[in-house]
Amino acid sequence: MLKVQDLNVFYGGIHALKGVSLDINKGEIVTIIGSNGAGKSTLLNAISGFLKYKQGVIEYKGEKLPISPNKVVKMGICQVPEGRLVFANLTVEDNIMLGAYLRKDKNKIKEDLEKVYELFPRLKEREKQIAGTLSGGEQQMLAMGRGLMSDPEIMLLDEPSLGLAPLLVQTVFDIIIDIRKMDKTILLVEQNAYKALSIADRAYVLEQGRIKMEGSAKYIADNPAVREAYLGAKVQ
Amino acid sequence: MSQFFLQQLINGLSIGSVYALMAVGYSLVYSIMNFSNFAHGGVIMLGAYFGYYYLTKLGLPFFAAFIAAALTTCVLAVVIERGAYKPLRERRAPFLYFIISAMGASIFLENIVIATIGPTFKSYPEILSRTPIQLGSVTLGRLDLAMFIISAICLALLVFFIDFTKMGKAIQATSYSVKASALMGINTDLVIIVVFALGGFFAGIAGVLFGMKYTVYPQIGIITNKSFIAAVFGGLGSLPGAVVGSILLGIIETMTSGYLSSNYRDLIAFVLLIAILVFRPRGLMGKVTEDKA
Amino acid sequence: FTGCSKPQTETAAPAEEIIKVGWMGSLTGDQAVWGQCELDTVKMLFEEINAKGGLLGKKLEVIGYDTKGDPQEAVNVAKRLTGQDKVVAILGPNASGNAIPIAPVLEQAKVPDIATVATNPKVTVLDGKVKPYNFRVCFIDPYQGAVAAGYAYDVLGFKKAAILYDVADDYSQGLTQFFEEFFVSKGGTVVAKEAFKFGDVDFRPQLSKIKEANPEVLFLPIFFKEAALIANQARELGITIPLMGGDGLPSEQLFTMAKDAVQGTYIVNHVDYDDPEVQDLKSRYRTKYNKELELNGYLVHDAVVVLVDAIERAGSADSVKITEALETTKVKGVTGQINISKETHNPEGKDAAIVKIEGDKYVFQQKYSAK
Amino acid sequence: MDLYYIQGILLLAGINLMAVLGLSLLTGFTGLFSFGHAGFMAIGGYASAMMTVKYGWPFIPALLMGALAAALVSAIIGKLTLNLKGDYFCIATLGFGEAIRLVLDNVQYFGGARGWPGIPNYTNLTNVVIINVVAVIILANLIRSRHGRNMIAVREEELASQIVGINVFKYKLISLMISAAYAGIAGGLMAHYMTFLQPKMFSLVKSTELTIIVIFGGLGSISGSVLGALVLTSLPEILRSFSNWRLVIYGLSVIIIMISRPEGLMGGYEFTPSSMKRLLTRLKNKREDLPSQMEGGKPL
Amino acid sequence: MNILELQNLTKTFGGLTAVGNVDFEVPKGKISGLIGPNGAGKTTIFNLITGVYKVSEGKIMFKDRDITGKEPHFIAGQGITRTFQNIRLFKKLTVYENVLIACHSNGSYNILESVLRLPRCRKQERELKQKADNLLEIMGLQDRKDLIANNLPYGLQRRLEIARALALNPELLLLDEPAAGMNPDETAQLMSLISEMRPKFDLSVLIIDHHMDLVMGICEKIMVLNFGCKLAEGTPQDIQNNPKVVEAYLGVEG
Ligand SMILES: Nc1ncnc2c1ncn2[C@@H]1O[C@H](COP(=O)(O)OP(=O)(O)OP(=O)(O)O)[C@@H](O)[C@H]1O
Ligand SMILES: Nc1ncnc2c1ncn2[C@@H]1O[C@H](COP(=O)(O)OP(=O)(O)OP(=O)(O)O)[C@@H](O)[C@H]1O
Ligand SMILES: [Mg+2]
Ligand SMILES: [Mg+2]
Repeated sequence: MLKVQDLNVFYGGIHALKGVSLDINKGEIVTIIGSNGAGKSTLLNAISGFLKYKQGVIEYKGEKLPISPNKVVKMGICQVPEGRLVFANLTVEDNIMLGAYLRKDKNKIKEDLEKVYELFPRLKEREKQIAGTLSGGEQQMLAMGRGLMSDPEIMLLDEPSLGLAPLLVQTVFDIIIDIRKMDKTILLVEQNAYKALSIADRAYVLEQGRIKMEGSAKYIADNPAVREAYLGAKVQ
Repeated sequence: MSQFFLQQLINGLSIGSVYALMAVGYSLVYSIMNFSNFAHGGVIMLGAYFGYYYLTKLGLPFFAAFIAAALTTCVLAVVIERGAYKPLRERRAPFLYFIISAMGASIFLENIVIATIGPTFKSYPEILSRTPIQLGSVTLGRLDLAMFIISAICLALLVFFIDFTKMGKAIQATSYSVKASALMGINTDLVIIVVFALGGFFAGIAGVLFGMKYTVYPQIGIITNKSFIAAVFGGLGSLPGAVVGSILLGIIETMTSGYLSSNYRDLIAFVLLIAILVFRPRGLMGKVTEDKA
Repeated sequence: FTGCSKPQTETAAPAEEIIKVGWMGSLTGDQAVWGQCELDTVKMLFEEINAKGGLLGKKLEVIGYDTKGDPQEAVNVAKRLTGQDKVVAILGPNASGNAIPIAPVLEQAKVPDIATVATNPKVTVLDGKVKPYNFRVCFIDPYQGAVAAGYAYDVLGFKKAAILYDVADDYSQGLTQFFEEFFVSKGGTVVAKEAFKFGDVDFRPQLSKIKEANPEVLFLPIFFKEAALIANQARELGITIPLMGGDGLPSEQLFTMAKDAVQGTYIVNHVDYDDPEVQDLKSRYRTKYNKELELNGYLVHDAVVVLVDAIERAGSADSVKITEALETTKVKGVTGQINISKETHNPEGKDAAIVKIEGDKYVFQQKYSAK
Repeated sequence: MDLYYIQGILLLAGINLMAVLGLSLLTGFTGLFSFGHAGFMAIGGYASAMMTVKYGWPFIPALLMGALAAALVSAIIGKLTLNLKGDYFCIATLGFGEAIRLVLDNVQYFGGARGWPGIPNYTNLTNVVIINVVAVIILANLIRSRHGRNMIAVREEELASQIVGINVFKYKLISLMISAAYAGIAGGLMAHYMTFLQPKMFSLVKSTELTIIVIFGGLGSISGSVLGALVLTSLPEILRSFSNWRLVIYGLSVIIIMISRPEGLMGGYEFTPSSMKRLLTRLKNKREDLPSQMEGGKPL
Repeated sequence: MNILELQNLTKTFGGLTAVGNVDFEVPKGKISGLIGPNGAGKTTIFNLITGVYKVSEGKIMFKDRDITGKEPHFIAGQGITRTFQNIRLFKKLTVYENVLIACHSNGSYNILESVLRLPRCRKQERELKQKADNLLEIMGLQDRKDLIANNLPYGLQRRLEIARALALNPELLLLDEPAAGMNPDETAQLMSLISEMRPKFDLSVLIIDHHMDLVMGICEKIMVLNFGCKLAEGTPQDIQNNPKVVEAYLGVEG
C-alpha cells in the first residue's frame, strides 16, 4: 500500500537517508528499529511531506505522495510525531478536536472522541488543562489520541512509548494492536525494540541512513547481530 | 459626569477605534508568525492612497472604492509576505530577521510612494458631512461615529471568523505550532496567506478611514507605532487584547491631555505602558503560561 | 585608433565657465512641498539668468540635495556640497535645526550660506557673535512672535489667547515662546497652552481643553498640515474663534485640506501675495511648473537675488569674496528691501505682511512691524 | 572624491559604529532587541555636552561622563524591563527612547526642541578612530571571556543558563549597561561633531537604523558590525544623487540581504587571524570528518 | 548522611496539586532513583529543587542549608545541577562551547580584568579551556567538539548535557529521564557511564527514568511517587516487590 523506493534525504551537507526502500501492506504493523540518529524520524517526515528529497519515490496506493503535509494527511496518512508537538497553549480537548480537522462526519467524531477518552482516561480528567503543562507522558497520550481522531488509514508512530511509565508502555502497545484491529495500517518507529518486534508483523533495521536488514519481525528478533546491537544486554 | 469628561471620553473612544483597526492587523500576524510586522504601517498608508485614487481618479462610488482599496491591500500584504517573509520562513530564521525584513519593507513602501506619487498631502473629498452631531454641548463627529461602527462590525466579523469557522480554527492551531497543524491536515501555507490577506484587508479599511478623517501622506506609518504599542498593551497576539488595548490607550491619552498635561501626554502613556508590562509581562490579555522545564 | 578611447560626447563648458551653487532643504517629510518649490524656483531663476547670458559671463548651475529635515543629514549635505561638489555658495535650508549645525562646515570650507525661512536667531548669531558664513533673507522668530502678538492685541483687540504647538519642533517652540512673552507683556493672557507631538493627527483632546478656557483667538505656531487638521477638528468641536499663525501656515495645501475651516485666519507672512511686484514671479512659476508658488519660493527668490547681487559686486565667483560682498548687501527683493546687517547677518527692518484667508485667497491686510 | 567629504562620511560611520558596537553586544551577543538606543545616545550626547559647555571639562572625561550617565539610566530601565520577553522588551525600549526625547524636548536648560548650538567641535577622525579601536578591543576581550560567553549562553537558552549557574538577569543588565555606555559615547562624539544637539536627532528612526546595521552586519559578529556600519552609513551617501530613490533602494537592499543571507554579512564569523585559521580547519573538517562521522560513528 | 532533604514539599498549580507533602532524603555519595507514573510530579520536584518553580509549601534543605525559594543560578552555584527531560542545550553553539560556558564558575576574574585581559584572566581562561577539554575527553565527546550541538545524534546530546552539568563541579546531579529515546543497548552504556561517573566526580545522583533496567540496575535507593504523593521508598528489591508499586506503576511485566 505504501512504497518507498531509493529515498535520499539531505540536511544541508548531511546525507541523512541513503537510498532507503521499503514496503508496507494493508493491515500490517511494520516497525523500523535503529539507533539514535539512524534516520528514522527523517524517514517518517519525508513520507509525511515535510522534507524535500533529492532522489527517490514515495508511492501510496500507486500514487506518488505530494510533498505537502496537509495533502498527505488528506490521503489518509497521519503521523504522531516524536516529541509530542501538542498545541501547547490550547486545552486538551481543543487539541483532540483539531485531530478531526479534516473530518465532516459529526456523529462519528463524537464516537471516536469517546473511544479516545476510553483509551486514555487521564486525558478525560485533564480535558480543560492547557496542554503545555501536561507531564511528558500525558502529552504523549494526547498526541496519540489526537492522531487517532483523524481516522487515518495508515498511522506513522514515531516512538510512541518515549517517556512513558512501564505500565503505560504496555498500554500503548495494546492500543497499537487495538488500532490495527480497527482496520488500520501502522508504521511504528521504536527504540523499545523488544516490544515493537513483539507486536509487529515485519521489521526493518535502519542504520546510518541505510536499510541494513529486513524481514519478518520474528526473523529480525532472532537475528544475533540485531540482538547484540539493539536489544542489548537486557537485564532480566 | 461633566460635559468636559464626556467630550474627552468620546474623543478617546474615537482615537482608540482608529488604533484598534490598525492594531488588529498587527496582532493577527503576530499571533501566527510571532513577530511584529512593521510593514503593516506601510500597507495602511498605501490603503489610504488606493482609496483616494479609486475615489478621485477612477471615480468609483464610495463603498466600491472602499472595498476595492481593501482588496488591493489584501493582495499587497500577501505579496509582501511572499517576497519578504516566506524565504525567511522556509529557512526558519529567528524572529529578529522577520522584524528587520519588515522594517526594510516599510522603508521601501514609504519611499516608493515619495519617489513616485510625491510627498504632498492628498485630501479625500468630503463624503460625510463635517458638521458634527450635537449632544448637549458635547459633539460627536459623524465620521467618528461611522468609523466606530465600521470598526465594530469588522472586528465582530473577524472574531466570528476566527472562532466559528474551520479556517479560523486552523489559524488558531497554526499560531501555536505550524508543524503540528500540518500534521492535522491543515494547509499552513494557505493559512499564512489568509492571515496576511486578512491583515491587509484591515489595513486597507484602516487606511481609507484614516485618510478620510485626516489626510493621506507617506508618513502615515508613524501613527501605526501607536497602534503597535496598543497591541502590546493589550497583549500581543490576542485580538480582544488589541481592541481593548487600543481603546484604553486612546482614553488614557485623551484623559492625560485633558486633566494632566498635553506636553507630557506620550510620556505618561509610556510610563503607564511600562508599568503595566512590569506587573503583567504579557500585556492585559496576553496568555501567561509558565515555561515548562 | 587612440583617438577613440577618449570619446568627447559631452560638450560641457569648461569648469571655470560654470558657477556652482548648492541648495539644501527637505524633499521628503511634511515640508517637502516647500523644499521642492524652493529647488524648482532656483532652477527656474538660474535658467532665466543663463538665458540672458549668465553671470559674469558664466553659467549658473544648482546642485540640490535632500536633508530630510534631519540635522545630521544637513551636515552630510553641507560637506558634500562644499567638499565634493565645490559650490561657491549654498542656498537654504529652510529649517533652523538644519541651518545651525552646518555652520562649522561652512567655516571650514569658507563657503557662505543664505538660509531661506530659518527664523531661529541662533542661525546667524550665537552667544552674541555673528557666524561669519551664515546669512538669511527672512526675519527672525522674536520679531515674528512680536508681530503676531502685537497685531492680535493692538490691532485685533484680542485679550485672551490660546496656543497649540508642537513640543517636538524647534520652530514651533521658539515662536510659542516669543508670542507668549510679547502677548503677556502687552497685557494679554494666554488662557490655554497645549502641546502635541510631531506625527499626531488627532488634536481633539487638546482642543476640548482649549474650548473650556474660552479664548478669543487660537494661535498656531506650526506648519500647515497640522494646522489644517486642527482647524477641521476645532470647527467640529464647535470652536469658532479666529485662528492665527506664523509663516509656517501659508501653503496651497492648506486650502485643499481645510478650506472652510481656515476662513478668517490671520497669518504673519513674509510677503503680500497680491503685491504687484510679486505677480510677475508668480505667473512665471505657474507657467513653468503648472503649480502655485509657495511661500518658500518667494524667499528663495530673494536669496538668489542677494547672491547674484553679491557675486556681481564681488566681481568674482570666489566664495570668500562673495561672503564679503554679502555683508554689505542692499537690494530689493519681492519680500521687501533686504539690507543685511554686518552685525547679525539678518535683513534688518523688514516688515511683516499680515494676510487673512478669505475664500481661497490670502488677502493682504497691512504691513506691520513690531516695535 | 574629495577627502574632506570622505572624512565626513568616515567620521559619521565611526560615530555610528560606536553605537552599533554597543547594540551588537546587546542584540548580537545577548539576544536582546532594543528600539531605544537612540535614547541612550541622546543621554550621552547631552551629558557630555553639558560637561564641556557648562563646566568646561576636557573632551575625553566628558565623553566618559556621557557614557556613565547613559549606563546609569539604562540600569534603571533594565531593572524594570529586562524580565520582559521578546517583543515586549522591544516595545518597552521603544517607549523609553521616545520618552527620553519627549523629556529633552521640554527641558529648556538644554534648549528644548529648539536645540542646543555652540557645542565645541572636538570630534575629529583621529579621535574617533582611536576610540573605536579601543572599543572594539574591549568588546572582543569581553566576548572571549567567561562573561561574554555567559551572555551568549543567555542569548541561546535562558533556562539552561540559569541551571549552569549563570545569573541571567545580572548578565542581561551588564550587557545593557555596557551597550548603553557605548551608545552614550557615540552620542557624545555626535554632539561634539555636529556642535549642535536637538532631540530630533535621536528619533526612533535612528534606533531602527542602528538595529538594521547590527543585523545587516551579522548577529554575533564584531567585524560584521564594523563592516555593516561602514557600508550602511556610506550607502545613502553614495546613493545621494539618486535623491528620492535612494531610500527605496536602501529598503530593498535590507530585504534582499535578509532573505538571501539571513545571517547577515558576517553572521557569527570574525576577521581575526585565529578565526580565519579555524574557519579553514572547519572547512577542511567538513570535507574529511563528515563521512567518517556518518559512517563510522558507532552509537554511544 | 543526606545531602538533600525535602520536607513537606508541596506544589500546586491553580487547583491542581502536582506535588503534595513529600518528604524525601537523598543520601550523600549514592545513586538514588525517583520513579512514578506519568504526571506523578517527578519533573516538578526537580523544578522545585533547582528553583525553576517556586515552592508552594515546605522546605528544601541542601547540605543542611535551606535553599527554598532561591534563584536557579544561586542553587546551581551551591552545587546542584541537572539535565532536562526535553533536552536544553545551547543548540546553536558547538559541543566545546557548551561545556566551556558551563565551566564559567570555575573562574573568578571580573569584567574589568576580562576587558583588559589581565594576567589573572588569561591564566584562568587557560584553566577553563583545559577543564572543558578534560571533560569532553572523559565523556568521549572530544572528537565531536566542533560540531554544532543540535546536529549531534540524540544520545550524544544527552551525554553532552551530562558533561555540561559536570562542568559545574556539582555535588548533587539530577538526571531527568537520561535514557529516554535510547534503545536497550544504549541504555546499558549510559548505565555504566553513570556508575563510573559517580565516584570519579564524587557525586550524589538522583535519577528519574522509566527504564526499569536502568533504575533497578544502578540505584541504591528508590522513591516512588504517585499523584504527587510518596507511594513507597526503599531498595530496588523492596520496590519491585511492593504490590502497590506494581499495581500503580510497573504493571505485570511480560
Ligand atoms: N533539521 C536537521 N538539520 C540537520 N541535521 C539533522 C536535522 N534533523 C536530523 N538531522 C540529522 O539527521 C540524522 C538522522 O536524524 P533522525 O532524527 O532522523 O534520527 P532518528 O533515527 O529519528 O533518531 P532518534 O532515535 O534520536 O529520534 C541525524 O544524524 C541527525 O543529526
Ligand atoms: N506549569 C504547570 N502548570 C500546570 N500544571 C503543571 C505544570 N507543570 C506540571 N503540571 C502538572 O503537574 C503534574 C506533574 O507533572 P510532572 O511534569 O512533574 O510529571 P512527571 O512525573 O515528570 O511525569 P512524566 O514521567 O510523564 O514526565 C502533571 O499533571 C502536570 O500536568
Ligand atoms: Mg527520531
Ligand atoms: Mg517528567
